[in-house]
Order: sequence, then C-alpha cells, then structure tokens
Amino acid sequence: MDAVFIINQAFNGLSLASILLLAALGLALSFGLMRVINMAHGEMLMLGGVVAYLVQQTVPKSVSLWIALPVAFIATALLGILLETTIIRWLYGRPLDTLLATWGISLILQQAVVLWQPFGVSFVTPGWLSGQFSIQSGAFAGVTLPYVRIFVIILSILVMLGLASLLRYTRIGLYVRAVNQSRDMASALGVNTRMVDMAVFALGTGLAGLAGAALATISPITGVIGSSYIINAFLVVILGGVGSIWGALLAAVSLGFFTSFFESFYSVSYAKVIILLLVIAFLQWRPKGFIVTRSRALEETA
Amino acid sequence: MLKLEKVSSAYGASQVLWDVDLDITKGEAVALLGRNGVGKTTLLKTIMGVQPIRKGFISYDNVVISKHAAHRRAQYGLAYVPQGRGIFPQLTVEENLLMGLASLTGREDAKEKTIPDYVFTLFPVLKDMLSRKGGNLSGGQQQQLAIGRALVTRPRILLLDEPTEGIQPSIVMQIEEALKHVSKELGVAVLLVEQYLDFAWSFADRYFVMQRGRIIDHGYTAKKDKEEVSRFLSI
Amino acid sequence: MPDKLLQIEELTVSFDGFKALSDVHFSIEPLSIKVLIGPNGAGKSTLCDCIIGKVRPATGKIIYKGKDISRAPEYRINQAGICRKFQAPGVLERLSVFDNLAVATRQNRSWQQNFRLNLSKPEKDRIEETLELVGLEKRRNLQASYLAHGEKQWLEIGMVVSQNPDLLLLDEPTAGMTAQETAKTAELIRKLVEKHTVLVIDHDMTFVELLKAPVTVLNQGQVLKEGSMEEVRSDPEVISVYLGRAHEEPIHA
Amino acid sequence: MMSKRVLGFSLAALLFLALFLAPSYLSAFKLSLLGRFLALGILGIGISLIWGYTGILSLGQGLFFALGGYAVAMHMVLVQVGDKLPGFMARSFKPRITELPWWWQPFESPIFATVMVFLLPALTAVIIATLVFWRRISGVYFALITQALVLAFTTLIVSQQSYTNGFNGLTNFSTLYGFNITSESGRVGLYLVTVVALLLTWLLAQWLTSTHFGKVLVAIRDGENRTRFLGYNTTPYKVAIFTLAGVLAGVSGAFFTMHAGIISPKDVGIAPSIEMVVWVAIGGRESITGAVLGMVLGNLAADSISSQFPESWPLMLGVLFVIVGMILPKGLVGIVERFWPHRQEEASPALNALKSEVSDA
Repeated sequence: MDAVFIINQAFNGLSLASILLLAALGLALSFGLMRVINMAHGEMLMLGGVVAYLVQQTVPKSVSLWIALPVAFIATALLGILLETTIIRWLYGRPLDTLLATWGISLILQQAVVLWQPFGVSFVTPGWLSGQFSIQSGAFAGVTLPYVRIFVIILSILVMLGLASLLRYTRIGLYVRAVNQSRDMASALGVNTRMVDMAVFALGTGLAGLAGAALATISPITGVIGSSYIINAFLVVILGGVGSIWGALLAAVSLGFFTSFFESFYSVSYAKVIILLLVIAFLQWRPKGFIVTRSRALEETA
Repeated sequence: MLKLEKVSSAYGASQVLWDVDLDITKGEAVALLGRNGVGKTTLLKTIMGVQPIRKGFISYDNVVISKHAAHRRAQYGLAYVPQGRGIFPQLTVEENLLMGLASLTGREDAKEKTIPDYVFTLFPVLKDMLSRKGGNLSGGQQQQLAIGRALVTRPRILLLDEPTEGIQPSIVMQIEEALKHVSKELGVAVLLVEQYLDFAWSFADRYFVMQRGRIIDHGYTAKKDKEEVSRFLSI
Repeated sequence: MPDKLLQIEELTVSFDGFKALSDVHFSIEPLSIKVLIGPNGAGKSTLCDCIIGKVRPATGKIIYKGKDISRAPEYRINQAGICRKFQAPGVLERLSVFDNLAVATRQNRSWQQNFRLNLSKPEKDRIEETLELVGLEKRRNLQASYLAHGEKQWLEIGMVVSQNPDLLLLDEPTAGMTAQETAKTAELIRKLVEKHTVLVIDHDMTFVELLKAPVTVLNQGQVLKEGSMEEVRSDPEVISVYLGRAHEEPIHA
Repeated sequence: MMSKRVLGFSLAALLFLALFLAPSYLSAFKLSLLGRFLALGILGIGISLIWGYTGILSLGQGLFFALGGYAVAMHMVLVQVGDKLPGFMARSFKPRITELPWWWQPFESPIFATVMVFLLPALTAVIIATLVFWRRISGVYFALITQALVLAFTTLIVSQQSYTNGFNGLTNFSTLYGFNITSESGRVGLYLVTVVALLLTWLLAQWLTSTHFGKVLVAIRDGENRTRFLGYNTTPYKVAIFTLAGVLAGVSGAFFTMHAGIISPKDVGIAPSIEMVVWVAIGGRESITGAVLGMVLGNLAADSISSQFPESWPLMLGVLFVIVGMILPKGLVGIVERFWPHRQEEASPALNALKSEVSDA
C-alpha cells in the first residue's frame, strides 16, 4: 500500500462522505426537531437532480449549474411544505405510521419519474468542471482528483457551514434551537412552533434537493436513485446521534472513509455488509450515536 | 381584561381543574394561593395555552382565546414565567432574552424590537452574563432571566409560577422589588402563584384560593384577614 | 433480619450539574408506613426513581435487606421485592383488568417458563383476593383503557400489591381522586401495612394525616426534618418551606 | 368476551374449510397463486406477532424469508442437476467455479435443507435481536437497522453471481423428497401442505397469544419500561418473539419458493419487505386472522391489478401506504371492531360509571 493509493482512496472517501453528508443533513434536521422519519427524503434528492436537468434544458449550459442549485433547493423546499401540511403534520407522534406513509410518497414519486423518463436524465457537466487534477511525476505521481468531486466536497463544506451559521446566528435558527429544547416554552414566548416545524421540514427537503443537484454533476439521475442513498443517509443520522449536525458530519466522514477503503480491498457488496456490521457493533458501544443531545428520548414511541 | 369562565382541564383521564372562574382587570396584581398539587400550575398553563382546555372559556379583552395557540396568546400580551423557570439551557442568556422578541410579531404597541433597558436595570446581573449558557446559571439567576425574558415580550399580563421557590434570600428580595416595580410602575397586570403568603399578601390587590382543582375562596387582600387565608395553606 | 428493611446512605443524584438529591440519609423499618413530603422539586420522585433503578445515583448506597441495589437492573430490584406505583397511572391499557393483575402477580418472570395457559392456583387466588381488595371484581374482563381514572389508580395499586412485595412505593396514589376515593385509599394503605412495608409520597396533607405515620420532609434534595406529623407541622423550618422562608410568626392550623 | 372469541374461531374454521376444499373449485393456476399467497400468510402472522402484539416494527422480514427460500431452492436445484454443477455455476467465469462450493454441498440432503429453513432464520434473528435489543435500541431505529440488513443481504446475493445466480435467482427445479411438485397432483399436494402449515401457524399464534408469554408481549407494547418495573427482563421476550417471526418468515419463504418455482432478490428486497408490512397493516396488525386476510387478499388483489395496470400500480400502492399510515392504523379489522356491538356493551358500564363520577364530583 503506497501513499498514492491512500491519497486516492482518502479522496474517494471524502467525496462519498460529502454526498452522504448533503443527503443526511436534511434528515438529521427534521428527525432531530420533529422526530419525523421521512422515507421520501431520497426522492427529494432525486427530484433535485431532475430539477437540475430541467434547468439545464432551459438556460445556457455555462451558467446552468449556478442556477440549478438554488432552483433545486427552492423547488424541493416547496414540495416539502406541501408534504408537511398535507400529510406529515397529521402523523406527529406516530413514527412508525409516518414511516409507512412517507414510504408511500417515495413510491409515488419514484414511479412518476420512472414513467416520465424510464432511463433517467443526465446533467451535462459544464466544461470547467469536467477535467481532473492529476500529478504526473514525483513521489505522488498517479494522484488524480476529478474537479467535479472537488466541487461537491467544497459545496458540502459550504452547505454545512451555511446551515451551522443559519442555526447559530439567525432569528429562525434561534427559534429552531429553542423549540428543540423546550417546545412549550418557545410557544409561550410567541414562537409559532407549527411554522418552525414546517420551515425545518422544508429546509430539510430543500437541502436534499440541493444535494440531488450536486449529485447530478457526477452521476445520471434515475427515478430510483434516491433509494440507493436513503439507507446510508439514515445510517449517518443514527450514527451521528439524533438531531446533531456535527454528529452527522462525523458519521458521514467515518462512513465515507470506511466504505471507500473496504470497497478497495473487498467488493462493493462485502463492504456494505461489513459497514453495517460495524454500525451495529458501534451501537453496542454507543447506542445513541456519536453526539448525544439532551432532548427527549426516542424510546417507547413505537 | 382576562376572564375565565368554568374552565376545566385534564391530563388524560385525570381531571385537574373543575369549573374555575377567575378574572383580572388591567394593571391589577392577583395572587393565586393553595397547597401543592391543587392545580395552580395547571391553571397558569391553561391560561397560557400550553395545556389544552377541556371545557369553559378564557377571554381576553372580550375576545375568546381559549382555542388559540400559545404563541398567539403571547402576541396578545400574555407572558409566562413557569415553575422551574423554563430557561433554554443550551442558549446563552442573551439568546434567551431575544426569544422574548418572538411575541412582538404584529404588535402595534411594540415596534422597537430590542431588549428594553429596564430589564437590565431591574436585574443588573443579566448584563454581566449575556454570553453565558442559560443552563450554567444559578437558580436565582435563572429566575431573574425568566422574568427578564417575560418582560422582553412587553407583557400586559404576567403569569408567574412560584418565582421565589428555592431561591436564596438575597435574590428573593431583588425579585420581589422587581415584581413590585413591574406591577406598580409599569402597570403590568400580574397573576402570581406563591407559597410565601406574606409577600403574596403585601403584593396583591386580590387573591384566589384553590383546593382540589377548584376556587374555594377569593376577595380583596385589604378586606380579608391574612391569618384566615393561611389555614388553607399551612400543612 | 436486619432491623432496617431499606437504608439509604449519602445518596446524591445530579442531572446536568444540578443536584436533585444531595447526601440523603433515609431508612424504613419492616412493616411500617413512612410518608415522604416536600414541595415541588424537592426530590421525592427522584428518590423513588433511585430505589427502583430508574435513575442511577452519582454517589451513595441503597441498602436493601443488607445488599446494595443502587446498580442493579430494574427487573432484579423488582424481583427482590420492591414495587412502585407511579404518579401517572401506569396500567397496561390494552390488557384486561384480570390480565393486568396476572402479569403483575405471576411469580415466574422468565420467558421460557411462561408458555402455559393457566396460572397456578395460589396465583389465581391472589388475583381474586386483589380484585376484591381494590373493588374491581366486576370489571375483571374489561380492557384497562376503559376504566375510570380512579379505578386505574386502584388497579395499579392492586398490581403492585398482588406482587406481594416487601417494600411498596406509592407515588402520589391519590392524585386525581375525589375526597371519598382518597379516604378509601388511606384505609387501604393502613390495611396493607399488616403484611408490607409502605413508603408513600404525597403532598395532600389531609391524606397524609389519615395515614397516621412518621413523616420525612424533603426540601431541595435534602432531608429537612423527620418525625411525627405533629412534630413536623409545628417545626418552624418546615413551616417556612411551605409558607415562605422569612415567616416570623408560626401559624397554627 | 367469550362469544366474540367463539365467533372468531368459527369464522376462521369456515375459512380454512373453504381453503381445504379449494382444489375442487379452483384451476391449477389459481390454486398455485393462492398457495403462494397463503405461504405469505405465514409470514404475516409473524409480523402481527412482533408488530401488532409486541410493538416492534421490522422492515427486514425479507431477509428471513430469503434464507428459508434459498435453503429450499438450493436443495432443489441440486436435485435437478444431479452430479453436474448448476448451470449458472458452470457458466461462471469470475470467479470460475469447477466444483460445488463447500457451503452448497450439504444442501444435497433434503433433511439438511429442511433443517436450514428453520435454523438459518432462527440463528440470524437471535443474533440480530440480541445485539440490538440488549442495548435497548427500539422503535424507528430498529426498523431502519432491519431495513439496512435487507439491503446489505440482497446486495450480497446480487453481487455473488457465480454462487447465487445473482439477480436472476434460483429456478428450474421440481422435485422435493422425491415428489414432483410441478405435476398436477404434486401441485395440489403442495397446496394442501401449505394450508396445513398455515393452519398450524395460526393455531400456534392463537395459543401463544393466550399464554402468559403473550400477555407479557402486549405489556411490552403498552409500556416496555412499565413492564421492566413489574419485574420482567423484556429483552429475552423480544428476542424470542422476533426469532419466532424470523422462523415463520423462513418457512413462508420455503413454501413461496416451491409454489413460485423461483426465488430471487426481487422477492426479498427492501420493497417486498415493506409491502408485506403494509398488507398486514391493512388487514389489521393487532389480529392474527386480520394479518393473514390482509396478506392473502392484498396480494391477490395486487397480483391482478398490477398485471392489468403495470405502470400505475406502484402509484396506487404508494397511495395505499399513505392511506394506511394516515387513517387506518388498525386496518380493516379495526373498522369491523368499531362497529362491533359486543365491545360497546362491554365498555358501557365503565363509561357510565365514569360519567356519573364526573358529575358526582
């Protein structure tokens, strides 16, 4: 095992971690605040990719990515508002029923897109992103870092920082943190907790849409792409600890690195099994994940 | 200004309030007395809207608010200092105070969305601790923070649940002074749940006594012998 | 048999830096009633939580029949003979009244030995006895969720009693009960002490008085005073806790 | 109370009678289809036991279903090819397989395969349940972990093309214990055995839920902590019932495979695993009979609708999920119960008592 191999795998791990993180942040947010398990979160990711594709069909290629990212965010956030008001809101406090209902939503969205585009859609990566950074000579010859992946890593770091500062420095972020600590008291001080729930859910789906648009730059978007990310995203949330975005970061990075290295030694499928066993083993040690927030326990909700 | 008519409330199957009638006029100080577990806290929660009402009506300035969510009642000018103070432990003192501004949405009498200076005049200790986490404050400091935060909402009625319970005497004095100031100088109506009869008596214009979820006596403090009320409270 | 059934030494519990109990000493003699009173947040329920293993103390010992149980799992503490009736009625809503009692009464708690339809004769007798004791004979086949609130409280008392525990913890057994129901409960508890040791937590003084038992006053996580009801209620410190700290002239009820 | 039970039993007896007589009035094709879904009914009973009775939602029953199904299929494939390698192994090139892998070899014995139908799911379930329940991981976490397990397992099967025939699954087999189950009489025989298995499972579940063990399960669902404070170590109870449900899923998978003539990852993956749960929910998770009815009728309906409207079927299924989650938590049995006169009679004395107490006080 040489340094070049390690650097390449570490880079792959980081790239995987960044996508996992983007996919999981929204989940962590809505799960942390509302204890809502949104099984349709993967489809929000998929729709983000579809929106990016649609945007590219209508605007010049060179700027399409810059328009696609915010449009994907807004479109999926609006869809989140719709879902929250029509379905999710009525299921608060019934996590297992929420799980079934949102799975139903995911089926509907998947099939709708499959019917429309059976083979999926592809976002054409802009020219300035399609190359790669590679070292030709010297001790590190053979290190290759594709630009798109660097872009996604940077984007996920920016989103993470953006979300953290939104929660830390804005009024709505303050309300979200307050509701998380004491729903009744926040409400008694004039916070419309219903609106906060809705906003958080919409922010969560919006982030998934953003993640989907980013994903579109590195992979074609099919109707079922969401289902291949959702379970790992959930693992990130479970590993990270309920509702902790820093926990999610830690979990995404460890999951990304482990997966990347296991996949290079074993096959992809063995890696999946090993990772899952590691997650279960980890939960033996820390049943509540990396970072334990002192909010209401999730026990006895079944 | 605030009027309760035949209010009943329950936790699941367990009814805690039975046909409670109560009223507070503008700027008045009212004491709610009674032993532990008779429903005083539940009554405050029901008025604030964090505990659902089962039967009866609550009206405020002749508008029935008993079905309104708590945040709307806060916007009307109800403020609540709960038992156990309800400080957000992970928020800083400043953030806790800023939370009080949430109720000012759509309020015409409070255009200026800042923490009013008199909060720091009444509780100077808060000024020095703005960046400390609420959870790291002592009990007395938390209580001052909770009252200060309620004042940030520019309340017209302040609901206080045992504000001096379990607090060291020196701070109790400050809190009592502050409450008198709020009531007499700022003209805020106060509904005070208090075990400490002497203070409640000297502070309140009127009193209500609860027993087993009902109001069993009420009247003007000036016209009633304190000792007579105390038999409802002593152990 | 040791002269104390339960002995608590130097018990301290902290939550997030806040001390719910600090340095509590407390003990109960076998076949006696003891009442724990104190204002809200005094630590009464936390003390109960520690005894039954729901909360783990930071320091201190809980010695029950000569053994420290402060680290034992919940079900072992229960199997050793300590039962608690919770504040909110904790009946099993979707089982019938009879089955609630059956779950509580069944002596054998291991899963391998419970694939049997029938309870043993003594177990059945015990359930019948309990049904009678709490006055729910006619409700035996009713699903517990349909019981009235007071009935649920009694069912839970029944569930605790039918386990034939050595030590019974009753946490606000009369919450939400009417005056008659409260009196009936007090009578029941006075009957229980013939066979069990009972620790009652309550803050309804009329009820506590009916129990005619020694009282321990907790305040801010510490034992403030122990003694008879008369001693306690004439104690200036206790009065000040209940009526206010700086009360100069004690008030006699 | 008694009369309701008696009525339920007579209803079930009639249903089973109709099932036993089905070979005389159903075509061979319909019979095989019904047999396949009755096999799923066995799994449905397991879901009802863990979810409806104990409150544990598993989205991973497909895993145990697969273990049972593949155990039987491996044996039958070996019977079919005789001394040769199964076709997909012989054709494999990465890795190239020249002799039967060691872990395939014992499956030449029908007894071993039969034992594995029970043992594989049981062992897997015991290990998973012990690890997870011991650390008191429950509710949504448990559901998500079981779902991840199914994903990992199906990925593994698909990727090991040379050993498992990957996505195509195991098929082309007909003989078990010397009987040709694809012949006309073999099909009827298999069908009848399936009905017997379902009946036995149904009886087992009825018995189990009436034992003290069954009461403790309900107690765990109503309040696990409460049950712990009543002196029960709830973990072994949960492990035991989860293991039983796993075994039932394995048996169900074995019968399903025999009826369908194939077992492949698409029968056992995430989507079928969660669909099974929904059919049980529609029937009524809190009732054993409801679970079977939901599973069988739901799948029959799904089969005919999905073949007629293959494209919009997933959409309808999605809507069904939403409806079940939102307004039908107790399923069709719940609707029937709501209009059940007995229950109201039973309830009324206490409700009246409650009312009078409220007005007295």
